[in-house]
Amino acid sequence: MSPTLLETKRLSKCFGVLRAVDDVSITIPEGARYALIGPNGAGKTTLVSMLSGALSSTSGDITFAGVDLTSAPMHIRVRHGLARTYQITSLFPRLTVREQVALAVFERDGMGWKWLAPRNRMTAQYEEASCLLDLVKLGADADLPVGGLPYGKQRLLEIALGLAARPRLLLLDEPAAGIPSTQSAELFEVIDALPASTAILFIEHDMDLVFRFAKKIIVLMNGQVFMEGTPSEIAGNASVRQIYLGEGGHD
Amino acid sequence: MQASFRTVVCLAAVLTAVAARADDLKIGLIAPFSGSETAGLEMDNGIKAFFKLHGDVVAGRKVIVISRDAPTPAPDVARRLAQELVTRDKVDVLAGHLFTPTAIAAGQVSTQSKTPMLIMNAATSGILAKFPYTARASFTVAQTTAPLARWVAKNGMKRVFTIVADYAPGIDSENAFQREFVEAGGTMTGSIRVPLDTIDFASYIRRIQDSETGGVFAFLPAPDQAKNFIKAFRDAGLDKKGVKLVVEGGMLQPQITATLDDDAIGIISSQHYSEDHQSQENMAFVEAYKSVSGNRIPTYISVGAFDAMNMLYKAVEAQAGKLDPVKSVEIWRNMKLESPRGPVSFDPQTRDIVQNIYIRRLERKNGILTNVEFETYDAVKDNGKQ
Amino acid sequence: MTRRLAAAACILAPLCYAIALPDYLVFGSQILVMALLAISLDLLVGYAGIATLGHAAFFGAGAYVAGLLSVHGWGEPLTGVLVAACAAGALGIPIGLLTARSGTLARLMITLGIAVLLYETANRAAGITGGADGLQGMEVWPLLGVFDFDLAGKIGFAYAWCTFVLGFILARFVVKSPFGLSLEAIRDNPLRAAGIGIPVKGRLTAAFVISAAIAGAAGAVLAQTTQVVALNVLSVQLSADVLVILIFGGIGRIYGGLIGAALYMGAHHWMSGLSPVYWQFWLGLVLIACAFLAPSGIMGLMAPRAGGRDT
Amino acid sequence: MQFIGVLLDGIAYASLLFIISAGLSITMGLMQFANLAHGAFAMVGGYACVYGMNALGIPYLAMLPLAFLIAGVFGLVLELALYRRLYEASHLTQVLFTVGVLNVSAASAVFLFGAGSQPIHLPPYLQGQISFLDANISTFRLFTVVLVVAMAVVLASIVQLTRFGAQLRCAVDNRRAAIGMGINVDRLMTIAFTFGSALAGLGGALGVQLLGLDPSFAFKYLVYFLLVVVVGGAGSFVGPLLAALIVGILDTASRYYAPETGSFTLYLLMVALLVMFPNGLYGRAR
Repeated sequence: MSPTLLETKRLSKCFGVLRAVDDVSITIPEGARYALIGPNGAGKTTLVSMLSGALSSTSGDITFAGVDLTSAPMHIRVRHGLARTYQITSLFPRLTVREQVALAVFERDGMGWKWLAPRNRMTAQYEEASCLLDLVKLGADADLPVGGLPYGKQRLLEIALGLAARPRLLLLDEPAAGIPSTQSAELFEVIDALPASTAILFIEHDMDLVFRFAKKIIVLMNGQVFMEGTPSEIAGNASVRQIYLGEGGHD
Repeated sequence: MQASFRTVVCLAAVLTAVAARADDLKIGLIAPFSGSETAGLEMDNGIKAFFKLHGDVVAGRKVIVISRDAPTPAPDVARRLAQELVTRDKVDVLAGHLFTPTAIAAGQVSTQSKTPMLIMNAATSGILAKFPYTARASFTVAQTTAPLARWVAKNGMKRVFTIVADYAPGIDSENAFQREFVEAGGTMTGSIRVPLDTIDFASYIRRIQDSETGGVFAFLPAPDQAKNFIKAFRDAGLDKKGVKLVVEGGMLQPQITATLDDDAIGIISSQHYSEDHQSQENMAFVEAYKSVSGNRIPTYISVGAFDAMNMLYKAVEAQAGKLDPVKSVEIWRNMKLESPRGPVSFDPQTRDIVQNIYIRRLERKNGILTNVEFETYDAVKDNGKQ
Repeated sequence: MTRRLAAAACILAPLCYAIALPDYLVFGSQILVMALLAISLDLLVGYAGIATLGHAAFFGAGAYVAGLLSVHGWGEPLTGVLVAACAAGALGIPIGLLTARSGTLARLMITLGIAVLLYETANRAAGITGGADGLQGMEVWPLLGVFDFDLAGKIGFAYAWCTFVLGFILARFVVKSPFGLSLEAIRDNPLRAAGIGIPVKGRLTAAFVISAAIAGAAGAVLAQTTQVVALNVLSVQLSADVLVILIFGGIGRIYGGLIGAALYMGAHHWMSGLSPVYWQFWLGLVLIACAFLAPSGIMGLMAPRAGGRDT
Repeated sequence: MQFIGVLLDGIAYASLLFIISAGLSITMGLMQFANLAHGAFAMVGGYACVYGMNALGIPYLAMLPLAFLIAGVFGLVLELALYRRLYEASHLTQVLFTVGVLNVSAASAVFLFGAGSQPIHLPPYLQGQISFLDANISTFRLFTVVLVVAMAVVLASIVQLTRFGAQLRCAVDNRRAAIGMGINVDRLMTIAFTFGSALAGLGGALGVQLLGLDPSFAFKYLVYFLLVVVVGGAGSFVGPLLAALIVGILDTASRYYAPETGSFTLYLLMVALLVMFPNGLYGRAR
């Protein structure tokens, strides 16, 4: 077993009386390939948002690589190596593809405060951005503004942006949402090929993809961890099949 | 783009240059002409009235007025306009100025370029000291306020509340009134400085009611403020309870009195000019003014312009067509004029104007609300900055 | 390459102006001051996506600081500009922090409110600022100890031009830095910007500080060349004017500030010379026409920008 | 017993602010259109009222509905001719356009009616004071409050009870969904704009007495109108009403109880409220 990277203790989020995330305690080891599944409204995106810092937690703790990040703002978590992508594509429409990946690289390298140094001389960062774009097969589109990019490519760019932070844990919120299933397999190939130094926790509805790419699966129900186990354990569990898979969770 | 801009500016230059010839006597008039301010037009009409009475040629030189719009108290705009008038339009004299900051900015240009300057309004005490080629044909707020305080004390009001606009002239008048009034044995029952954006005076009126004062002195020269305050004062029935309202005359300019009703009759004010002033000079002036302005009533600002023109003509005549800055100021500081406002002279030390201040009562005369003079304080000096 | 040419043109165009219109140097230096103010505003509006109606607060703070320094015995202009820029920049910190999380409308009104409060403070503190009568008695020493500010405004123009060039180059460096890129990212999508590790609040506050410092320097130059400071440097009118100038010229392009200031002020000067009473009418028509014919400003006509509509 | 009087004065002031700003709230909420020239429609109403009374001798009470109509027609014409073409433009382009309209309206007012402040002579029955719950309040203020309350009731009924109101609320909430449901949002906007301008015109006519009227009116009060809408929350009537009441009463009270604070109270309050409620008291996050 690899050492623990992320650990949550009794994490909860309440919206009024609704407990969207209820007492969730999970651990994710380094290099993990975890999937987070559950029916609509189970609290998957809420949990990811809490881990990334987009939402504050009502109670509980988040420890990442030995550091308490429970109340750290988003950009501090990114700096510690905890990055995410979004279910609904969320990019910078007026920047070019390369610029926004380079931007994330600048931030990771702590160069974002350099306000008098011309960035076009920072070739190392731009080269790294190009490499990342090659990795997600966007090398040819590097100089286009993002606003005009087809949707599938924007999903890939989301991942490149997440990777640019060189995260130790990358949270992928439905990375394949909104693209045809043939392409989503390709997308997951790209994800699967990412270096082992990056742990991954992804939300996904397509069970074929989940079972193909996840080493371990966490099932969330009504905001609580219903079960956690390897794909075969999950597939073999009768109650998961009944409650979740039986409902035909594809949407 | 730059090129087309240049053509535009050059065109403007050509257009203004065509009008003037080399031996003309050019006046650069800086005043607010746009927006809600009427001072520029009042000055312009005052000058036109002077032309009508005395012609637009002096000592053989035709007099040309070049107007420039300085709508707000912005010194940078005034300095730029003054500089361009002096170096480009080659004006012989600078004039105008409703606001003190614009007068100061142009005063610096006057000093640097040795161009004489005649202030037609800008009423802050002591601004002439730094500008050796400048004279003022208007008044200072302290000068018009102080006699009113003495009159109030003399006429049985022992307790007075002051309400002024919260800006430099307002504070000048508050200080002048309180100093004179307390010196004459009066008691202040309170004072309020009203923000310039105030439009609703109800709260202030209630405060005045609470103070159980015998009288109120007000200086709120912005037309909306003047009108709203007077209306609120009357609406609250303060006058019926015996509270007397006295104001600095700027609050009862013709454009403001035109918006008042009969219940404003009886308000006492003090100033150096009323359109109703009984003299030959004034009757001629009023008639000329009405004929050039589409039957408008002259104001203290138009009288300032009229007298400034008079001072200019006298100086040019005395120098046989020339306008030397040192000599002109020498002439002005020793000058005595019979103005539409009454006799005017100048303090040889400070160059500031010395004039009669009149106590007036608002009455309906020939169907128009008019400030009727009934008492005169002779030859009042400015004692604002002592 | 073309960008460098454009930048060089921007820097040199004022010199052509000075040669072509030697009688209008004071006007020219005021155009340069407004251009610099508009460029500083462009950093906020065009790059960081912060609309503000209170930019005069920084300009006025700079003007009053420079003015007060010279009234109280330190008339050296260059250090005056530096101190003024620092003071205005410091003012940028609280304003930046207060508005970092607000939406557009709230931001407009908060900045406007703060500017009005500052205006009222300057009006009330008449003992220090001269109030509505203006700050009098400025003694500005010769530039570099040698060049006295002359009537025709030659030295003033050269001075304003140097400040403008420095400010312009500084702003250009800022937008071409990683920092500038992060501002554009925040403008496009603040939430996502935080998601890739950008400290949004800190960056926006820093943008305020830089922009405020440049605006303060512009105010100081105006104060020193005019040698009187009055409340108009803090007015809502000025805040609105500079925003209009910037939109007129074109936002998010740095050059827009200069083009906008030159054309807008040129048009204003020309129209108010021809018709001192009704120039507002014609200027208003120009603005309306610009909104329909050149919605991205004059610069937008000359060099359409990649990436779709401005927000 | 000055307290009640101060309160009533504040409510009267608030009524005027509300009636003028209500239309602005709708255009800003429905189309996210920043109409800085909204005050120009109040000006149209004000000048119509003054001109009608002084030059044509029409009585004040008849002029109020006429001012409402005339400003509404102005709004309708400008909306159809100009405004609607810019709904899709950026906010900054809208600012440029509306500032242009402000300039043109100010210069036109000077041209048509002269530069100075306009006189108005109210009929005698609206002058003077009446006693109300031991407090003195001017008759005109009471008249204003009553009229605006009546208008507010009419407004609320329209918004809550009519089909038009339902469509309007739906479109403010979610314009795309409204379009999807087949609501003609453009037509809705024309009607709302016209009605908002008309209300402003009525407010302008009422305001000649308390706010005054001169060519710079639209610019002078722009900050107040924006303040009411932004603090209240664009898109609703309740928000601006609440904001107008807060502004009106607090401003009036601070001038009575602490006149030395001047206009600091108002602007400090505005900044504080907006820092606490960035979307306005009744606004929603956008």
